[in-house]
Amino acid sequence: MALNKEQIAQRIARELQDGFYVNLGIGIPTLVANYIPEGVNVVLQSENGLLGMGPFPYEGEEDADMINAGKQTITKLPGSAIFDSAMSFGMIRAGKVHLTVLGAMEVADNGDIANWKIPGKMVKGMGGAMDLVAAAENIIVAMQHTNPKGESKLLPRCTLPLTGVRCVKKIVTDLGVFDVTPDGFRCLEYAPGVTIEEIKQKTAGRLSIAEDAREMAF
Amino acid sequence: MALNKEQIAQRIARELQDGFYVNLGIGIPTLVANYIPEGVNVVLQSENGLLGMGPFPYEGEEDADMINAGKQTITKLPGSAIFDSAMSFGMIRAGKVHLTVLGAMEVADNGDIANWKIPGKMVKGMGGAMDLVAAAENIIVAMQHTNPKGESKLLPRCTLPLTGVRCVKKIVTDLGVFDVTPDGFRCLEYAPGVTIEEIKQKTAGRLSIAEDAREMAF
Amino acid sequence: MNKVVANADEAIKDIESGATLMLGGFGLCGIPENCIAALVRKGVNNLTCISNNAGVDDFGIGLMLQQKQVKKMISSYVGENAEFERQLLSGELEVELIPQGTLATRCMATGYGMPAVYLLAGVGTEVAEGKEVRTFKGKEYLLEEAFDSDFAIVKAWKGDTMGNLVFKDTARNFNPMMAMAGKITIAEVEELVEPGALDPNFVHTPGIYVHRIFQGANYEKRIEQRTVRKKQ
Amino acid sequence: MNKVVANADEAIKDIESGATLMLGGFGLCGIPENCIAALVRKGVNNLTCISNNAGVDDFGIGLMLQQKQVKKMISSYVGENAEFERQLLSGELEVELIPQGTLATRCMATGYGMPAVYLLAGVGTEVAEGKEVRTFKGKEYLLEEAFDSDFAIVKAWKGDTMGNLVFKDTARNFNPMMAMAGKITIAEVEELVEPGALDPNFVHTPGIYVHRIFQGANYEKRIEQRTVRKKQ
Repeated sequence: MALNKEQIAQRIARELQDGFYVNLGIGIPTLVANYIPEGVNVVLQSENGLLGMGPFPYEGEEDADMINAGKQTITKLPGSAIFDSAMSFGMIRAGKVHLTVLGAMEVADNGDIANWKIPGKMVKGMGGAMDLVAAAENIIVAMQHTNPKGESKLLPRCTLPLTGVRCVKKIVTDLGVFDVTPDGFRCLEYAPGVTIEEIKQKTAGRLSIAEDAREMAF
Repeated sequence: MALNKEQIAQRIARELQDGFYVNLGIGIPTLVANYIPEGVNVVLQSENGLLGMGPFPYEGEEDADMINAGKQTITKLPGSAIFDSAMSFGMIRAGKVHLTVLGAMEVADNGDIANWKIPGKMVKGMGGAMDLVAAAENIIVAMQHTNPKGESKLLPRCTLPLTGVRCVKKIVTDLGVFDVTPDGFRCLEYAPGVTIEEIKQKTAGRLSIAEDAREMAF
Repeated sequence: MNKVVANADEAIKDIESGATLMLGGFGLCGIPENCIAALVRKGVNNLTCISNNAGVDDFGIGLMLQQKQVKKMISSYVGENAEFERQLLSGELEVELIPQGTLATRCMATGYGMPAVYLLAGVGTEVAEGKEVRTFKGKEYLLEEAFDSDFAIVKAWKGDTMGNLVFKDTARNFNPMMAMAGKITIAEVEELVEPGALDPNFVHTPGIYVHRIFQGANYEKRIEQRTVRKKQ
Repeated sequence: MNKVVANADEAIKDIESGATLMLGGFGLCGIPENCIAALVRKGVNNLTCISNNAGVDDFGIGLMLQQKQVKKMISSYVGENAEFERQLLSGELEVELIPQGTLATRCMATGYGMPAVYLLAGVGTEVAEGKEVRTFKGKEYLLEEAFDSDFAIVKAWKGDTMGNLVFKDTARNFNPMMAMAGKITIAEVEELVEPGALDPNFVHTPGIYVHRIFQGANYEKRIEQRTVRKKQ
């Protein structure tokens, strides 16, 4: 059975290493914070100017001056630091953030990503996504393997305007875990009950299956 | 009689306007702070990271963490702000400092200045002088009109390595006050008892005398 | 050196139609509410606004959009605003979208006297169109120019009469860089204090960057996404 | 995430001969006294040191110069140091002089992920030799590259175990930019505190930039120019 959103987040959380500074995008990536493994200390960066993002505030304690990049009310943790947007993206560009997790509309088998614009539709803007994908050392995309029409989102080449080029390192979809390699997508793990055949069928880009590819366990 | 150092500083202080942010170099420029006219409020910037530099501390109250760009112990004033060296030179480059006063070894009649290096002698470095002269909107040079050998320091062209090009706007020497104009030095005022003849004789660069040139009064 | 003005109307009185404004804030967090209200009252139009977002329909820059005061928005993200969308699709409003970090850094560059900087964001995308691409140590960068603006309008938590500013929490966001970047910088603060009341070591924006300051009134500080958890 | 090390010797234990170091401080103000002493004890040499000044004969980087540990100084001002002068004139020591603001900004550029910036200082002087000159809006600028360094060694007033730093007065100077610029950044602090003891709004250097931190001992904090006035 394909993974649900929580499971995608849970699987991505296993990529976190102790001491990582991590930027989590809006949507599924935000859920990753709920599954940080025991004994792994990570610091969450929010690109509107916060290191050490804590959970949502208790009812009645929310503060309009304390929000995350998704404009949600959040809290600080002991050891947090506040800074301006220039320094925030400065540390991202300088490679100080170890991992960025974000969603995508399309990923190409060379690591290109498209997630900000659909021609003909109202364009809301790229926000910080272009800065993040251009700069992060390590980018994991969290997304559904296919769009609502059932078409693959893992493509030989993005059809939508790009957010960044050759930057995605890993993709976790409802069907499996994929590295982006010089030879295209490489399936490392598949969701419980999902067949390699189904993955092949739903992946439009170049795809190889790792020799030791295994079923995910939760 | 030629001006002494205190008088040079006193004359420069008359150029200060209310609300000016001012950077005073080491030597005679530092003395300018002692002659700020009544009713004129200026804020002194020290390029090592301070706005609102106050006087020397009282004996026993000096603090190694509180120095000016000349490495002298100083104090803060109410309304001071501390910042790092990058922001300090940032505000200088962005033209936020209204006036810079500094010394010079030579000034050319096109506004070039040399004040950091004598070939063959130990070179200590330019410190912040190159940044200041390159960026300040308004630069006044405080210096002796001639060197110890009696040679003019107001030249047709600097002989020493330059600190900055076409940047000096005004010069106050022991002999007078000079604007730097497209036609060279222009004498606006002369020191009490100093003759125009003496000024002409001791100025090697192009020199004109303002029609309303007058004797300085103290 | 008197930087204090009575209120927002006085602070913005010489902002004319056609001006380029920077407005601090991220979403509705840390926006100059009082000055926006005064700009709506003054009725200036044809404005170019540099601001990370464009407010919501009935708050923030959205209030200026309703009055059709904005000719062009320069932003990184402009969602959450139906009137904005209508004006954009009808061609009444021009929009330039810029990556958020590039927007922040182009403001900072102005305040630091740097005419242009090389930045990573947007290489290989449509953002790169018409821009110089240059390789340093094997990586490609875009040349991005510093922003010019006539006025920067920022919101701080506290400020003193000499213009020194202190921001609170994530309401800091774009405010410090924009404060540095205005030809004229106007700061509205929740609390205006005398010189000496702010610790010089913890001033975020030194007063040299601020030309006018006033204590704002009636801050609404609206929350866009109220997310909370229950006490257990 | 344990950034705390026991002392300066542990903090610098993997600094090898030939390394490029950034050292914070302006004159003798805000210099990492403990780490300099440890570098002298360790006896590494052939170092390239990026630091605004080079200390005095018997303090600061001067102590490393006495032991002939420094191959090259990159500074804006290197006076007040007879041993320095001797080594320079004899050709034992290489010196690269850089305008102070350019030095600060080239460190900042590294920390902000900008490979190069255009700066005013030195146009038309020997500093411009070999550098790209480019005109923006009628003004000439030099292209200045960001600094690479293996280690940045800074001194702060307070720091917490997560690496957040706070500086005091003009001892801040070059320390924040260098802290941002090190591949490995080592911070020595006068007081090491637990997370939560520093107000997040008033952290100068966020911990993400700092890799190792320890509480220094026996700070001498020498004054170069003791200038005072008498109480009246």
